[in-house]
Parts: sequence; C-alpha cells; structure tokens
Amino acid sequence: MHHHDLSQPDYGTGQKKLGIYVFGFITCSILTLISFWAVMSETFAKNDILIIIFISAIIQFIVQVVCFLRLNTQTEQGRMNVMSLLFTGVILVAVIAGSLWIMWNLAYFMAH
Amino acid sequence: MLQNLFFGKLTLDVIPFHEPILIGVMAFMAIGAIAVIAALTYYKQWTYLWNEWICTIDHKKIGIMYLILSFVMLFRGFSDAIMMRLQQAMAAGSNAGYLPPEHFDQIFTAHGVIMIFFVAMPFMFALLNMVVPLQIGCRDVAYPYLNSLSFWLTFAGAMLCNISLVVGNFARTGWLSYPPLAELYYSPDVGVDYYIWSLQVAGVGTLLAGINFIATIIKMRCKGMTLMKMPIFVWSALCAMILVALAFPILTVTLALLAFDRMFDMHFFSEFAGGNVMLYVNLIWAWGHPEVYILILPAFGVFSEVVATFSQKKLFGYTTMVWAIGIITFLSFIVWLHHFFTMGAGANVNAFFGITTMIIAIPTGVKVFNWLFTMYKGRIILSTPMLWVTAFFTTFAIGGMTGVLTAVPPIDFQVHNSLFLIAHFHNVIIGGVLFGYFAGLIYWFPKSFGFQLNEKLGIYAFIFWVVGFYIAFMPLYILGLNGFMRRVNHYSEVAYQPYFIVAAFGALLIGIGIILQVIQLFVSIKNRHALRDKTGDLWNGRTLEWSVSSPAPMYNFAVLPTVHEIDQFWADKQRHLSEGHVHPKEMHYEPIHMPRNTPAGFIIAMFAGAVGFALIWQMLIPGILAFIGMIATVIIRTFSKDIDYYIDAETVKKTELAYLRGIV
Amino acid sequence: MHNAATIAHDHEQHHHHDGDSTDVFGFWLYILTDCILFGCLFATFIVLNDPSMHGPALKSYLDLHDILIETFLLLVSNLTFCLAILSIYKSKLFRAQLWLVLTFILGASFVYMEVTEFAHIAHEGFSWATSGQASSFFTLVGTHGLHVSFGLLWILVMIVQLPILKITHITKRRMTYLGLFWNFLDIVWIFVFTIVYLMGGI
Amino acid sequence: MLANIRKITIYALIAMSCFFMLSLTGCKDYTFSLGMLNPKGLVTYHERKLFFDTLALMLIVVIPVIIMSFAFVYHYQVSHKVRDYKPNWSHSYFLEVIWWTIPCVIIVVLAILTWKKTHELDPYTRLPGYQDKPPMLIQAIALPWKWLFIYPEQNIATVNFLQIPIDQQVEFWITADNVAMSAFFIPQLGSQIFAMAGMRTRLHLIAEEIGTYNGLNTQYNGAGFSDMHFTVNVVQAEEMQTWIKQVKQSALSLSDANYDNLLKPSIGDSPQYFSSVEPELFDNVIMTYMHTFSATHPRENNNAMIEKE
Ligand code: HEA
Ligand code: HEA
Ligand code: CUA
Ligand SMILES: [Cu+2]
Repeated sequence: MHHHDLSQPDYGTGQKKLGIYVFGFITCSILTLISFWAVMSETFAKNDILIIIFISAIIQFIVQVVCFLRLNTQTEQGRMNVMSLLFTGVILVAVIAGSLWIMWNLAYFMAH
Repeated sequence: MLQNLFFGKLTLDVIPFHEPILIGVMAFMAIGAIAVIAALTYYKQWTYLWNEWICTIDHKKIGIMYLILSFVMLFRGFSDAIMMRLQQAMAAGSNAGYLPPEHFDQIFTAHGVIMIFFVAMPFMFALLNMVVPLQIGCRDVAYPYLNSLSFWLTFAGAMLCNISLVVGNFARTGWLSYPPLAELYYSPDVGVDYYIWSLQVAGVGTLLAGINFIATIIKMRCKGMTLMKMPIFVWSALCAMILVALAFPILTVTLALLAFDRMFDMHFFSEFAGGNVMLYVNLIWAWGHPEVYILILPAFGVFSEVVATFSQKKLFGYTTMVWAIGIITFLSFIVWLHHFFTMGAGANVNAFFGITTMIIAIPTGVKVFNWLFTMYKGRIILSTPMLWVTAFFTTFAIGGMTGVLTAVPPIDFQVHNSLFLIAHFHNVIIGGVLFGYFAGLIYWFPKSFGFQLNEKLGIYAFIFWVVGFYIAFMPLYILGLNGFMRRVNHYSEVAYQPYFIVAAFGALLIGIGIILQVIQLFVSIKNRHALRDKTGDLWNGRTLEWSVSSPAPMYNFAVLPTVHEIDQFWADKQRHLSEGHVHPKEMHYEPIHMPRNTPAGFIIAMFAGAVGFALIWQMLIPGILAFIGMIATVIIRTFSKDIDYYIDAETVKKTELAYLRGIV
Repeated sequence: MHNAATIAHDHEQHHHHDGDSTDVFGFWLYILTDCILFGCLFATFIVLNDPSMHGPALKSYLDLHDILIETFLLLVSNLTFCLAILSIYKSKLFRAQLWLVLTFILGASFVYMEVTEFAHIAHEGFSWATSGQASSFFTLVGTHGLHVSFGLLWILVMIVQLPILKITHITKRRMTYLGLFWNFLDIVWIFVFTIVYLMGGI
Repeated sequence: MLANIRKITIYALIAMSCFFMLSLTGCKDYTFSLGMLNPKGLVTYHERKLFFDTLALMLIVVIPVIIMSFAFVYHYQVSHKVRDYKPNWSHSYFLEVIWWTIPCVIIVVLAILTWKKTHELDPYTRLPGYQDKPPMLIQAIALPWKWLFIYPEQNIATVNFLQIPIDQQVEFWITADNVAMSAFFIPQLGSQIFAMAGMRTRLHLIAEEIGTYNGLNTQYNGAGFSDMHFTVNVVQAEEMQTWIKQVKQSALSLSDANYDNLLKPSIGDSPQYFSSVEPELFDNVIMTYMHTFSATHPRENNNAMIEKE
C-alpha cells in the first residue's frame, strides 16, 4: 500500500486506463446492438431471442464490471470488493429465485 | 386549497381530545417535556447537550444514546404488553374487557413494531457502538458522521411512531401489516402510513449503520488482528451487519410498494387489478426472517464473551463458532417461507423450506455445546452477566425446540398463528435476545460509564424476570395447542381464562423485574463512587476493551494496540503477572487525529422525520421544503473542510498517566 | 471523516490514503445494498408481469427505438464520466469539468426521454394506476430514473465543488464514489432494457 | 453472597413449578378437548403424532443440554474450588465432531420424516387411505367476519355453521370476498389454510368422531376477527341427509341480493341456512377479483361498516 503513486490511488477499484474504457465502451455498444437487433428484426424464434439477449446481457454485465467498475483481485481491497459482490450475488439469486419459485408454485396451486 | 397544500389531511380533529386516557398521556408527555426543557435552561445545559451529545460523533456516546432510546421505548412496549395481558385475562365469556378492538389491534401492532424496531434494534446498536471499536482496537467507527446520522434517523423513526399516539393513530394491522388489510380500502386512516414511514426512516438509519459497521470491522482492525483472531462478539456483529445490509433493502422496497399502493393508487397488492398480495407476504418475510437473526447473532456474541470471561477460561471451539455463525448467516436467507406454510404452496416448496429451517438447529446446537464446554473445567464466577447466560441455556433450548416444531409444515398447519407461535418467539427473543443483551449491558456497563451496576438488585431483577417469563409464556404454549389464536381480543370459552390470568401474573412479575432494573440503575448512579471501576478491567477480561480506562478515553487507545493471538489482553496479563505490572508507564505519546463533532447528522435526520410526517398527512409544501432542507444539508456538509482536529500529545499523556496512577 | 489508522504525523498521506480506501469500501457496500433493492423490484416486476394476467399488456405501449437511444445516451455518459476521472488523475481540472458537463447533458437527456416516454404511455392509457403490471413497470424503471436524477444532482455539485476544493484526495475520493454510482446505474440499465423492454417487446 | 443466590434460585424454581402445575390443572379435562391435543380427524391425529415424535427426537439432545447447563454451572463455581481447572483447553476434535454429528443425525431423520409427512398431509391432495374415494365438495368463502359454506352438489348453503358426515373425505375450496386475508381452520379435524380474494386454496379433511367442534379464522383480518368462529357438526350419513332436506325447506335462498347482504361487514352472526344457491357463485366470486380492471375495489359499495369507523 505504501508505494502507490498518489496520483493513482485505486481504492481497490483498479487503475484507470483510457484503452480499457474504450474497449469496454465498444464491446457494450456492439452487444447492445445485437440484443436490440435480435428483438427488432423479428427473424428469430422466441426462445432463441431470449437466449441471445440474456447471454448478451450477462457478457455486458461482466464487461462493465471489469472495464468500468474496474473490479479486480490484484489488491487486498480489490479481493474484498469482489468477494462482497459475489456474496451479494449469491444471496440475491437465492432470494429472487426462491421468490419466483414460491410465487409460481402458489399461483399454480391456486389455479388448479 | 392553500390549506390543503400546507396541512394535507391534518386537522385539529385528529387529536383525540375525546379520549381521556390519551389526553392523560399527552399531558404527561407535555409535562415531562416542559420539565426537561426547564431543567436544561435552568442549569444552562443547552450548549452542553448540543455540543456534547446532539453533535457528537463519538461512538461511545452514540452507543449511550441508543441505549437511552431503547430504554425509553421499552416503557411503551411494556405497557402495551401489560395492557394486552390484562385484556385477555378479563375478556372471557360475555365480558368484552376494557379494550375495544380498535384499541387492542393498535396495541399489539405497536407492541410488535416498537419492541423489534425501537427496543431490540437500538439496544443491539447500543452494544455494538459501545464495544466493537474498542474490541478491534481502533479509535472510532469507519464513518463517525454517518454513525450519528444513523442514530438520529432511528430516533426520528421512533418519534414518528410515538407521535401517532396523539396525532392520528397507529396501524391496526399486526406488526408486518399484510395487505389487503393494510391497503387503503380496509385501512383508510393514517395508521398504516405512520407504520410505513416510521419504519422507513428508521430502516434507512439501520441500513447505514450496518454498512458502517461492516466497513469498520473489515477495514479498521488493529495491527495483527486477522479475521480469525477477532473476538467472537465482533464476528457476530459482522455477520449481523451483513444480514442488515442484505435484508434491509428488501424491507425498504416492500414498504415503498405498500406506500405507493396507498398514496398513488398503484396496484402491487390489489388482486382485483393484477396485483398479488402473496408477493407482499413473500417479500416482507424475506426481510423478516433475517431480521430475527440480526437480533440473535449479537446476543450469541455476548454469550461467547461472557461465558469465557466468567469461566476464566478460553472460549471453546473458536473456529467452529465462527463457522456456525457463518452458516446461520447464510441459511437465514433461504428459510423465509416457514412463516407462511399455510398460505397454500405445494408440498415440495413447504418441505424444502421446512428442512432448510431445521438445519439451522445444527450450527445453533454446536454453539450451545461450545458454550457448555467453555464452562466445563473452568472457574465460574456467578456475577449477574453470567446468571443471565445460565438462564439463557434452558430458555433458548426450549424456544429453539418449539421453533423446530413449527418448522415441520404439518405441525405448523396446527400451530401457525396460534399462541404457541407467540410463545415460541417470545421464548427465543426474551430468553435469547433480551437475556443476552442484558448480560452484555451489565458486562460492558462499566466500560461505558465508569462504574458497575449494583449486583444485589441485579440478582433480584434477574429472578423476577426469569420466573416471570416462564409464568407469562408457558401457559401460552398450552393455549396454542388448544387452538387459541394470536391477536384475539375476547373469547367466549371461559375455560381458557385461568391460563390468561396466570400469564398476566407472569407479565406483572416481569414488570417488577423491570422496576427493579430501574431502581438498580438509580441506586448504582447514586453510589457510583463506591462502584467505580478504577482499573478499567473490572471482570478480569480477555479482550482489548479492558486494556483501557473505564470509561474509555475520547481517543480509545493512546497507542493503537497490536495483537498476535485471540484474547491478547488475557495473554498479556498472564505474562506480565510475573513482572509485576500490566501497563507500560513511560511511553512516547503522539498527537491523535480525531474527527470533529457536527450537527449535520441530527439536522438531516430531523428533516427526514419531517418528510415522513409530511408524507403521512400528505402535506405537500412542508414535505417538499423538508426534503430540500435534507438534500441541502447533505450538500453543504460536503463543502465543509473543517472536519477533523488533533488531540495533542501532552493531553494524551496527562490522561493516560492519570489513569495509570489510579490503578497503582 | 478520517480515522487515524496510524498516528504518525509524517505518514499523513498514507493515512489519508488508508482512510479513503475504507471510505470507498463503504460506498461499495452501499452499492451492493442497492443491488438488492433493484433485485427485489425486478422480482416484483417479473411476478406481476405474468403473461397470463388479464388487462392491458405493456407490450403494445413500448417503442424500442427510443429505448435504444436511451441506452446509448447512458452508455456514452458512462464513457465520458470515465474520461472525467482520467482528467482528474492527470490533474486537469478544467477538462474534468468539461467531461462532467457532457456527462450531465447526456444523463439529463436520458431522464428527459424517459419522462416523455412515461408521460406518453400514461396518456395512451397505461398509467401506473392501471394494473399491478403497470405499477411495477413504472416503479422499476422509475426507481432507476430517480437514481439517475440523483446522480445528475451529484454531478452538478461536483462541477461546482471541484474548483472550490481543488483536486485533492477528498475530491478524488468523491469522484470515485460518483463513478461507482454512475457505472452501477448503467449496469442496472442493462437488466432493465433486457428484462423489461426486450423481453416485453418480444 | 453465593449461598444466597443459590437459595433464592431454588426458591424461585420451586415457586415457578408450582405456578406451572397450577396452570396445568385449571379445568384440565375440559380445556384439553379444544385443540390438536384431542384429535377428532385423521389429519389432526397424524399431526399430533408428528408433533410428539418430533419433540421426542429433539429431546434426545435438548434434555442433556439442559442438564449439562445446570450441572456445569453448579459444579465449576469458583467457590467449589474444583481442582480441575484448564484455562487454556479450548479445542478437541473428538468432542467437536460429536456435537456436529449428533444434531446432524437428528436433523437428517427429522428431515426425512418432514418430507414424507408434508407430502402425505398436503392439504391439496387426497388423504392417505382415501386416495381413490371421491371427496365431498364444500366451498367456503370468508366474508367480512363470517363464513359462508356452499354445498354445490346439494345446492344449499350455510353461514357460520358447517355440517359434515363422519368418515367421509371432504374437500374444501376456499376463497375470500370483501375481507382481508383470512384462514380456515378446524383444529380438531385438520390443517389451517389461507383464504384470499381472487384465489382458491384447497383443503382435504376427514372427521372420525361424531360431535360438535370449533371452527375459526386464524388470520387476523380486522375488527371482527375475534368473533369469526363457526360451529362444525359431525354427524352420521343418514342424519346428514335429513339435515340437507331440512335446509332445503328454508325460506331463505342465496340470491344475488342476499349475497350482497352477506358482503356487508357484521360481527358475531348466528347461523343462517339457504335452501338454494346461485349457480357458479363460488367461481363468480373469484372471477370478480380476477377480471375487473377498475382502479377501485370491486366491493366498494358494500363496505358500509368500514366507512363508519
Ligand atoms: C430472535 C428471534 C428468533 C429466533 C432466534 C428464532 C429461531 C428459530 N425460529 Fe422463530 N420466530 C421468531 C423469532 C425467532 N425465531 C419470530 C418473531 C417469529 C414470528 C413472527 C410473527 O409471525 O409475528 C418466529 C416464527 C417462526 C416460525 C413461523 C411459525 C409460524 O408462523 O407458524 C418458524 C417456523 O419454522 C420458526 C422457526 C424457528 C427455528 C427453527 C429457529 C431456530 O433458529 C432455533 C434453533 C435453536 C435450537 C434448536 C435450540 C438450541 C439447539 C440445541 C440445544 C441443539 C440440539 C437441537 C436439535 C438437534 C433440534 N420461527
Ligand atoms: C423484541 C421483541 C419483543 C419483546 C421483548 C416482547 C415482550 C413482551 N411481549 Fe411481545 N410481541 C412481539 C415482540 C416482543 N414482545 C411481537 C413481534 C409481537 C407480535 C405482534 C403482532 O401480533 O403483530 C408480540 C406480541 C405480543 C402479544 C400479543 C399476543 C397475541 O397476538 O395474542 C403479547 C400478549 O400479551 C405479548 C406480550 C409480551 C410481554 C408480556 C412481553 C414482556 O414480557 C416483556 C417485557 C419486555 C420488556 C419490557 C423489554 C425489556 C427491555 C429492553 C429490551 C430494553 C432495556 C433497555 C435498557 C435496560 C437500556 N407480545
Ligand atoms: Cu393467495 Cu393465490
Ligand atoms: Cu423465521
């Protein structure tokens, strides 16, 4: 921690580099266009569209996290940030998936 | 029109002048307030109050303020409980009791809300503030200013809840306010709005405090204190705060959706327009279940500290303790459905959540065994904190067992919403949470106030509490198994009545216990010189907080400590014993960098409270003004440069030497 | 706000540095709590957006072209904000301000488009009081919009504050906060346009 | 001082158990007949058994825990000057494995039991032993502080009174109208389950003993909650037939107008009997909530009492 150059403190959020930002920006633009195109062109089946837009969204999420939020595991603090994100993610998935499961199950039984 | 913009639905009619009891309460409150104001003016204490307390960002003082808040609110919570007990003891057969439904329903709702949000939660934050920074060897929490904001938000929430006593009324919907009952159609008055906004304001405060403590514990431990060398109380606090950070946003959303339904005609929970009431039940319990573990985890932490100290023995199974806490933390997010097995989900869902629930018994059991074996081959000193722990074992084992019983869906189909459930959770909340917090309070009281509490009165209070508890709540198990439901205002079956009379008697005994605690407090304050803790290590403690004077100096540690092992202070004492002295006398002291007090937290929170009040009564203009005030205060504060200062080395040295002289 | 992690006087910088990293961690935790908040709103939306529900369907009111533009406004503003941060680190105060102004304009256009869209949809007969589905749509998207609006206010404050407080570790830290916040909002938007608009538009 | 504590504690314990005993004896025989402890139906019978099985299973650990907690505290007090003092003994693989394993084993057993019983006693499915016997259908509607029971096959209806034949599996369809979320429960016959407007939950019960039981709402739903009880009469099949004939004679019929009357909030109504029912009433009630898309509650005009408050 001692020898950081003060002009670039990273607080565990990575170094700032123009190249990475531009790369992130271009990737996200392309993925966004793909998603919108998949829906608007009306050439695909519904399931295919769903697969395309969700894969695209997940890749965009990762690109944004890496390129813009600059999460990384280089420093102690960086690892802490990543860990807390992962834990939150696990809980979030548990709560959302659990809720949807419960709600659908209830709706199913109350209609049948 | 203009009046509407300013006052919304608020008119003079909403003040219940026709209710003699409430007018009495109001007069009492007014007299009290005037007395306090007069006293402050007479003794010229206003500036003291403002500078030393309202603006303070010292975690130790904030802890004390949380304690006072909890203590004051306990009287409301308790008088509600007594009123309910009396009503149910009377209202059998043709006797309707003295509380009509609209009062009774308001009382149990207020009791639940106040006990959980404004007694137990502030009590927990009091202990955390009093202890955590000292135990991890740092000078304050990560964000002292945020800490003050958190407290004042909680305070503002509590005040909103109390205002409902005299202006308008409180919700009559139960402490979780299920729609559709909580929707405008069934609850047209402002009760539910009070509920929503007092919890919303306090909830934001809690969330911020949670973030604050996580950052404190993760980032500000003293040198050498790795995660696996933290005192268990700090571990339990960390996990409880992780639960806060992950669960409270769910509460915020849930309450907001309900508020939108009521304020903006939205239809989240109205079945007739594509809403879904079950969604509310689902969401509120996704918060509600972690919430009860938020309360119990710090209590578990207290037990770990107290058992080790008073058995004069190292805590058994430190590593498994940490794992157990971690597992409980995780599991508490995948069990919430056990609160609504009876809502009509299929067998797979019910069985799955039932089983995840009972798994929690395993790590909890492991903790219990570890505590037991900490006592095994120890030298147990039965001071009051230890007495509370002793009572905890049996009480919590029974409460936990009845919890597991309700976790089996077919059993829950019988006992859900019955007094059996009420008995279960008072059993774990009083026997676990309260007993734990009491133990912690007595244990750490000297550290915050510099003197010990009177032991004798403490023991008497303890006995009344424990005996009273069993008498008050065991009958409820029997009633529950006999098909008696919760929230019942009167009943025609007189055979139930004897049980309720016994239960009311038990609550009275608890009341005596509480009175004894109050007397204990006064007696101890009066004799504070005799009870003074001169060494700073009254109980022969094991962790860092006992290595400084009582009360701890402003800056906590003159020199930030370094640790190499769990229970460093204890180990130090063992080593120094042969050398004759515990504390280094000649030291090189340096100036200490401290954050400066600020009124910003208080002001922002008061504005937030005003926004809440304006939302309740739909007072448009005051609401907007208060909101702008809030934002403006935040922004102005960011421009301030004068946020810290140094305590010079000379002052530090003087303070420390005075303390050391006291020991010798 | 800084807590002495050390008392040594001449390690002043180091000390601030440590304190700042604590502070940023705390802000990160706040962002994570916001994730939960949005997660719940998404869950609510998905539950209430059940296709078997009766009543007017969201689909017929959506215009994906506008959404695409909104998406790009936000994405570009993300980049410009990063450029502002880069300028800060290069100690180019004025340039940072310029990038911030640009970010503000992009963000404000986003909010403007969203508000117009809302007004339009509501005017067409799909207002938040129409049905549970409508309520959840407006609340989810609106909460994001509200966050963006707060971000805009914050950007304004930064634009004013930078020349007053100058580029110090404090303003750098605040720009880091703001950056996390702004980027986070773009991430949330990815899920908003995928789950609400694209899935709704199929 | 310590001796003092001990004495006080002992007195306290004695006093406590006295009170507890006292509370148990009060009108024992009579009180114990109202809930799950005195089952009159298959479901409750199984539930009670499960309750005690589970309890016994847990007591295997809980009783030793309670005993140890008293024994250790008592034995190792400083004043007892026990020689055996090991201040640094804080770890033992052997012991820790034991107390991870035992609760695990118990919970595994309990989990298996839970999984099986939850499916067996699932309110939605036919009861064990009655899988292929068609149930009798009764539709229950929670109304503002009273219960309406419709016998669709018999085309009759009752308020706050339920009569069912013995040893006959009954399937309840449950919903609510113009009242907040409620729950249907007959403790001595079986499980409770929620009643919600716009939705239909289901419940299977069977009565195995003739008698009169208490039925009630268990989910707090406003001012009339405490009085939302109904009487359950279990009778022989023949008696059921005569009763149905009797009800058919009733002057009242459940027309739309009469149903609207029931929608008005009222507390503690005595039983009413309807000789006929509008066809599809139950489904229509559910549809009222499912299919309107007005901004206001479909029963806006029926909540006279709520407004009065
Ligand atoms: C601090 C508060 C607290 C705590 C710690 C607990 C702990 C537990 N609770 Fe409780 N609970 C509440 C507060 C709490 N609860 C509240 C407030 C409600 C009702 C809210 C409302 O509806 O208003 C409630 C309701 C509630 C329900 C819903 C019932 C219903 O609505 O019908 C259930 C069901 O599963 C449940 C289960 C449990 C379980 C399994 C535990 C377990 O964590 C208990 C674990 C502990 C032990 C088991 C004892 C010690 C262990 C041993 C001695 C080892 C050996 C034991 C075994 C192997 C079994 N609780
Ligand atoms: C923390 C939670 C808590 C606590 C401590 C208590 C304590 C008590 N409660 Fe309860 N109670 C609830 C939470 C709590 N309760 C909830 C959530 C409900 C459900 C509400 C609903 O239905 O919606 C409920 C409901 C409830 C009912 C309603 C039952 C029904 O629905 O029919 C009754 C009936 O008598 C009751 C009684 C009591 C009694 C006699 C006490 C007393 O024995 C205990 C007295 C306790 C105290 C006076 C507090 C102790 C002091 C402190 C914690 C602070 C001390 C501070 C300092 C010393 C600084 N409670
Ligand atoms: Cu409740 Cu469907
Ligand atoms: Cu729970």
